[in-house]
Amino acid sequence: MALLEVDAIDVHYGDFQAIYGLSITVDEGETLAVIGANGAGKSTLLKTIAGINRPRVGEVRFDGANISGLAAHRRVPLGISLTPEGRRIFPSLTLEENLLVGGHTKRPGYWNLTTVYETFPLLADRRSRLGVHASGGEQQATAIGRALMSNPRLLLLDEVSLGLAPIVVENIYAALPNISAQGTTVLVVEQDVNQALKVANRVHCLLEGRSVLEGKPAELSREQIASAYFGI
Amino acid sequence: GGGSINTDTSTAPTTSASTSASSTALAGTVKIGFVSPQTGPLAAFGESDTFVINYMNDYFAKNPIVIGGQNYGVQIIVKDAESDSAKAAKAAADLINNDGVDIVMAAGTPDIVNPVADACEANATPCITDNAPWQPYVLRGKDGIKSTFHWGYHFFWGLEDVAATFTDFWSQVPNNKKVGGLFPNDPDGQAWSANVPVIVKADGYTVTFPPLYPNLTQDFTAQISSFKKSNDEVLTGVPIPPDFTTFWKQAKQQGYNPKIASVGKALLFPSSVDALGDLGQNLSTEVWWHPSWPTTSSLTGITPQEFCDLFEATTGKHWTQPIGYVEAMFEVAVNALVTNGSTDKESLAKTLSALSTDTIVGKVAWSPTAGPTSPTPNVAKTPLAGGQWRLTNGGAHKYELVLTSNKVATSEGLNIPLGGKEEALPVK
Amino acid sequence: MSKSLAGAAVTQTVKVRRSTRSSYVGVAVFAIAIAALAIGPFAFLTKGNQQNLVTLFTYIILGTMWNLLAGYGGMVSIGQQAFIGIGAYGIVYAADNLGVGPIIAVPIAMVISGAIAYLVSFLAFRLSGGYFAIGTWVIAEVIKLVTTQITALGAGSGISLTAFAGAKPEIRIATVYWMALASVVVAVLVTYLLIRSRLGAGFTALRDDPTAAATLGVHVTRSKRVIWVAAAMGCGLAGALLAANTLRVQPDSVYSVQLTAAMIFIVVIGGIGTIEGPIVGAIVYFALEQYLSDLGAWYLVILGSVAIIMVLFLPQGLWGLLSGKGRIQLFPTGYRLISGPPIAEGSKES
Amino acid sequence: MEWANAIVQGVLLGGLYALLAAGLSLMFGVMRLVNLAHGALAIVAAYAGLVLVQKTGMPPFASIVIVVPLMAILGWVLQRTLLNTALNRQALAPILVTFGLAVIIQNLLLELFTADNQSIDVGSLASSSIQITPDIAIGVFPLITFIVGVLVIGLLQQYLARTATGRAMRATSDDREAAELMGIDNKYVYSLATAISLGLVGIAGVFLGIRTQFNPTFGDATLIFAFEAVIIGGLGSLWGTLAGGMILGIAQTVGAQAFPSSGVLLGHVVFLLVLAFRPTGLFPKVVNG
Amino acid sequence: MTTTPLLSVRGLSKQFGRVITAEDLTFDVHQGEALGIVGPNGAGKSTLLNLIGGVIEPDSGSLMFDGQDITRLGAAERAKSGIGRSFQIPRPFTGMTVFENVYVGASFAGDTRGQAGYERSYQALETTGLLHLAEHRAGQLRLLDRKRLELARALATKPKLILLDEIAGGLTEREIPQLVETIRQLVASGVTVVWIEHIVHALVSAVDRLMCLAEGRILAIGDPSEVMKSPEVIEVYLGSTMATAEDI
Ligand SMILES: Nc1ncnc2c1ncn2[C@@H]1O[C@H](COP(=O)(O)OP(=O)(O)OP(=O)(O)O)[C@@H](O)[C@H]1O
Ligand SMILES: Nc1ncnc2c1ncn2[C@@H]1O[C@H](COP(=O)(O)OP(=O)(O)OP(=O)(O)O)[C@@H](O)[C@H]1O
Ligand SMILES: [Mg+2]
Ligand SMILES: [Mg+2]
Repeated sequence: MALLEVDAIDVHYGDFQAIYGLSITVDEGETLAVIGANGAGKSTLLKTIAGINRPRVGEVRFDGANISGLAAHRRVPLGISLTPEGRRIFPSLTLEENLLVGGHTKRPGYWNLTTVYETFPLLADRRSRLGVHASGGEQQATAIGRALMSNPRLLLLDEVSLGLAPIVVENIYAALPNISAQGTTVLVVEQDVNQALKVANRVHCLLEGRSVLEGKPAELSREQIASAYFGI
Repeated sequence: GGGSINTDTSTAPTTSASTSASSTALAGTVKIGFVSPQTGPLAAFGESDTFVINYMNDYFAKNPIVIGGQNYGVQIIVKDAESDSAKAAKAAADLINNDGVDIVMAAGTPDIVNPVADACEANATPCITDNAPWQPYVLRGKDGIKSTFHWGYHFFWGLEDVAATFTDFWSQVPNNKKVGGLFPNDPDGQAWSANVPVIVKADGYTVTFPPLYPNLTQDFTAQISSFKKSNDEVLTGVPIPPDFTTFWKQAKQQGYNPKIASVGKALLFPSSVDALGDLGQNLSTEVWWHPSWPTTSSLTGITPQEFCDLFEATTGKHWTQPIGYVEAMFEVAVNALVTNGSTDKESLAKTLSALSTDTIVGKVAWSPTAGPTSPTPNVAKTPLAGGQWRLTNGGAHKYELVLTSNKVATSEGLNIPLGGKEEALPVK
Repeated sequence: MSKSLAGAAVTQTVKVRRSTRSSYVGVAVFAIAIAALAIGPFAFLTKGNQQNLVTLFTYIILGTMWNLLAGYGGMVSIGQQAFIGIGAYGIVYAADNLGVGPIIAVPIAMVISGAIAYLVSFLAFRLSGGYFAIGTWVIAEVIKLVTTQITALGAGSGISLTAFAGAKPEIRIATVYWMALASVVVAVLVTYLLIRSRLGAGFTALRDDPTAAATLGVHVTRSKRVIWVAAAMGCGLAGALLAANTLRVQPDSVYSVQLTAAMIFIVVIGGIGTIEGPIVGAIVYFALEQYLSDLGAWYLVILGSVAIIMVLFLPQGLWGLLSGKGRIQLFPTGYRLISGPPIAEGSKES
Repeated sequence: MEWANAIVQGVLLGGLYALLAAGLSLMFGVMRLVNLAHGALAIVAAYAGLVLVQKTGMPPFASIVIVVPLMAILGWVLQRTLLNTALNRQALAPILVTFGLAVIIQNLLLELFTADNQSIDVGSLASSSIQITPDIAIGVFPLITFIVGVLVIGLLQQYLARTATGRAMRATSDDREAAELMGIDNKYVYSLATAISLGLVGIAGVFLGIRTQFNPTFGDATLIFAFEAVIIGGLGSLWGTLAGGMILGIAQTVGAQAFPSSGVLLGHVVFLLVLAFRPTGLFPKVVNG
Repeated sequence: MTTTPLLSVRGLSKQFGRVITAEDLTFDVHQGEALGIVGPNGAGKSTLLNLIGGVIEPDSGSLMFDGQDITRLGAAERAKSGIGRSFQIPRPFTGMTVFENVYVGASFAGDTRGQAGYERSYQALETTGLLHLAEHRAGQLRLLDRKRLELARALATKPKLILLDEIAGGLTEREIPQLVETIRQLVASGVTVVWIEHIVHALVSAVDRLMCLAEGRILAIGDPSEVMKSPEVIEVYLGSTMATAEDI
């Protein structure tokens, strides 16, 4: 059964419509990659699932229940967790406190400080550093760890590899199967199509707020993806 | 524009001056401007003002005044000074130049009185003020140079009277003649500290006072130490009520127990004394006016006792001293207008300079020949007495003001009955 | 992103517009209004009107100065009363103690305000944000307390301005009125020209992000100091007018934090970050005061409520509303890029 | 000995400042909300205590038990109605809104209670003291104030630093939307913080009402000292606030001992000196945004 | 490419509390070259740019730029002497339009005012593909456009040396080559470039030399392909399966 069903949603910023009648389903345990050019509406989609944006039309269902009207903070206890674009680390908290805030809802599960530090040894060394002082990459790693701390059923990752050293990106993507193995469903937005194709079970390509291509990586050709990506 | 104050605290059915019963017979309306601190830290003075203004409005509504053989209504226009001297000056100028008042009045601390008087000088309008000792009124140029007035007429007692009253208190309770002075750095504190110590010296009292502190100081340890060190058995000063409370409680805590404490300003309003709890017992203060004053209003005929009763009945609060003085300003104003026979400002000012009125607070006379000595032109002196706050133990009010000194008033020809003898402060 | 970097490719066709049609209308309207106001005392303004206008002009100056500080300099000060007070004492000192005559005393008062502001800036500029706000308030308290220790200035009692003593009320009031009119014109114009100049762009940059502004060549501290001193001089000017209008200077009054509160109310009501906003705000604030102040405590309750409502529901202020969210600009300060060479294809896509 | 006494009294005064500043420290230091209504709200609490004591005859200290929850509810309501919206607006909005609030409160109090000076009567406790040396006596009431101040600060510090809710408060003040994404209900967290803050104002207000006489406009006088205590201490650090209160208190009393006319002035000067050398306060915990 | 060092960094050190972010850094940047900087997250790359740009002061060491000792100069003076930079986390002036943002750079550090300044700003916007947004409020820009604005502002200052901090992050695979081309043209026009980037294939294709920083120290510096092959660099930075330039 689908864990997440996004059903024909329209999302607006004021007068501007960013998403048009988009539908997406993600099955439990699956890893879905959403790709698309700049401004395609990827982040908007994730924010709508997390509850920061509300669809004007359509529904978002999680585990069968319509959550379209639910406030963002009420979705976290259900198991939805977003690593937002631009990291949004709490600057006046230490990195460890940032992680602890991530565990605010106290959902039980595999992830805790120890397991996060195992996955991101980079953070273990710098746990007492203030968020504001952390380098871009340290912030990114913290943002992912923070999202994991809520032991989500559905993890939404928005361009997590942005600004990370190649070795860290590699580690994160190496950790993804591990995350999935905990039963976590992952929806990843990625600029680096190759990365996305490597980790995803399924790919969705967005173009100007609409879904233009969907399928399993193996079944899609480069040309298909390129044309969907740029709308050529 | 301003408006006359009409609130439901007045005694009779309220009617504004302009719609009074006898308005058909009126030849015109005299406008009196009144600058009053209705809001802000000095609002306690404003409350007395409001009571008296309502009372006068009722009176004038029924009793037009006769100027030059014709009936005139009186309109009182009140402006809020917001307890701020710049606003007070602005209000006075506004009353003169926008509302076209014939006379301006103000009362209640030099902070209000001085700027209003300045504004009237500059805008050529007669100005009657009181409720501030005459020294801060007169000595306010740079370096305490005397100001000269053409339009301003002030009546009140002076610091020499306070000093005489206080020494009269002190002579009634044995002490070592060492006095501690608690003076703030404000117009009152400046004037008191410059005058009182010098005057009481003649009677053998030495006043030591630390340099003037700013109002709303949170801790008085330094002052207390100084008083303790010089073993001042007498305390005097002119702090604002919150500062006196802070000081007095700290003094008790830190073991400073003078035999007698005679303090101005902080003990003026009964509410401030009530708020001291039992610590207010036997604190003494100068008394400007009291129900027992053997006077009547030259305008309405009311006696001090009746006037205080009316205040208590109307407001439900303990009577206060400023109400007599505010009423007296109206007596003076009306007398001046009637004597002058016109509202012409220039001649009105001249009339004031020779005017003598037997008011509810005693004789007010600017003429150098009439009444108690006028220390300087444009200032008339009024009688002063002194009293002590005593717990009533279950009376109508927590404290009662008992008159214990009438020396100054008597010397000025007003015979005020004493209520008792000055007592020492309770030993803790 | 592949357009050539060679400078020669761009020709003189790049056009930037700095004034708008509404601004020409604005200039005309203002010029006429000022001319009319200047002859007012001879024609149609009573003494009372003139005094009221002095108050209004003072409010406009105060609002303009706080807007300069906060709206353009990003410095939220709640201690501007320091400079108002210095200006007020300055005019009394210069006119009465130095005997220079009130009209010369005004610029002297301004210079004193500016000089003290310059010195104070070395301390104040170490602080930022909320610290700066509270720090300026404390500095103002210090200046007040120091003033109350100076006997030549009347210490805690205050002092009266006697330079006008003996002057006929008509003459005095008209003199102060013209002084105020000239002051408000100069204050608004200088502020406008400052904001419109290249420095102005630097100020706005600075307010939004000091670090980024510095890396683009804006001297952060130097620019902030220019604003700070200019605003202090403006406040000193307002203080001098206040003293000339009320004739009595009392420390608790001229150093009252309520004055800064009034400045803030004016800017909030009118709208922050435009030249027009504080003017509109001052007019509204003045009108509220005129018509409601007889209500005593209730007037202040209403004023407080108006401020809250404005902040919460009309953050751009009345001018933001009147100008159609900035479409009408009487005092434009921006740079509108209106034309250039045909846009190359590669650069259009994003 | 006079100097020793000045220091002792300064410490006690510092306790009062710290007590007054505790709620402010929470709102200013944690929520970045410069609450200019703090002083006025303390006076509201003082009047609440006064009315309770006068109307029911309950002992003054017992009135705190009722005043604190009342103030907390008021805080909750204020946050839900005005302050939350203010925090969503431009950076200036909270300063302006709380300033407007202060003006409104003062004048409503004036209408309700008149300008009369009032005080909450604690009888002989107000004047009793403990003699330490012949020259040094510690007032019982100032001592109680001091102890309560230290306790309040200590508990609040522990709460903020150690509990998840405290952490959530700090996170929310950094980035509301991101906190929302962590499952934190920012409205709840802020309302709670304001409620706690006003509850503390409640305690401070009653103590202020006992200590001296107050009237509707009295709050402003102490507001600046409370702010100074918070800032000297450094944002977000409650212990810093306590230290700040002490430094200020001692600066004022010792300053007054040396120059009796300038105690308050010297307190301000010390405040400015601290900031000249430590522009972010002595123990900043929070990034000054 | 000449061999005159435009910028010489000598013994530069910076420590935040116990965190050493620059330790005795010594290297030259030559006139007209493009120097790439890579290194693990938190290695001190952005800090190094901040030190060169004058946003933070070094604990010790010195900086010579264009024959002048700039160690004691503030950020604004350095900008005026010809050092332009972009910030990793964009810092637009949110209250100004995009055009005005750029004009600040042109008129202050670039010292070209009026018409010349407008033209310079126009050109910078065109180069970075922001022209169509010129009249938009900078606060309303999306992340990517904010990054472009960083570059545009820096270009408008007419820099001799431009410091770029991760400007390619978030670009699509198609946009990256365009950016690389822009940088190449920049270098060709005589501007010296120091460029931090984690998208290694983009960086390598544009720079003449590559420096790898780790824990505030220089791990390797030299020919890009040499540096990339260095085992230490692979160990701390690149990892085993380095994603190479593999365009769609
Ligand atoms: N807060 C906002 N207000 C107005 N418009 C917005 C806002 N956020 C995004 N948009 C617009 O919505 C559209 C979709 O944006 P979104 O951020 O979802 O795209 P994206 O696919 O995530 O792009 P990117 O790859 O650049 O992150 C864009 O045109 C963008 O300009
Ligand atoms: N003010 C500061 N106080 C304490 N530590 C700091 C401060 N500024 C930076 N740091 C630390 O210094 C280190 C270097 O930071 P810097 O931003 O230079 O890294 P970077 O190499 O640019 O990393 P990234 O590639 O992730 O952007 C980081 O570990 C960071 O946490
Ligand atoms: Mg996105
Ligand atoms: Mg970096």
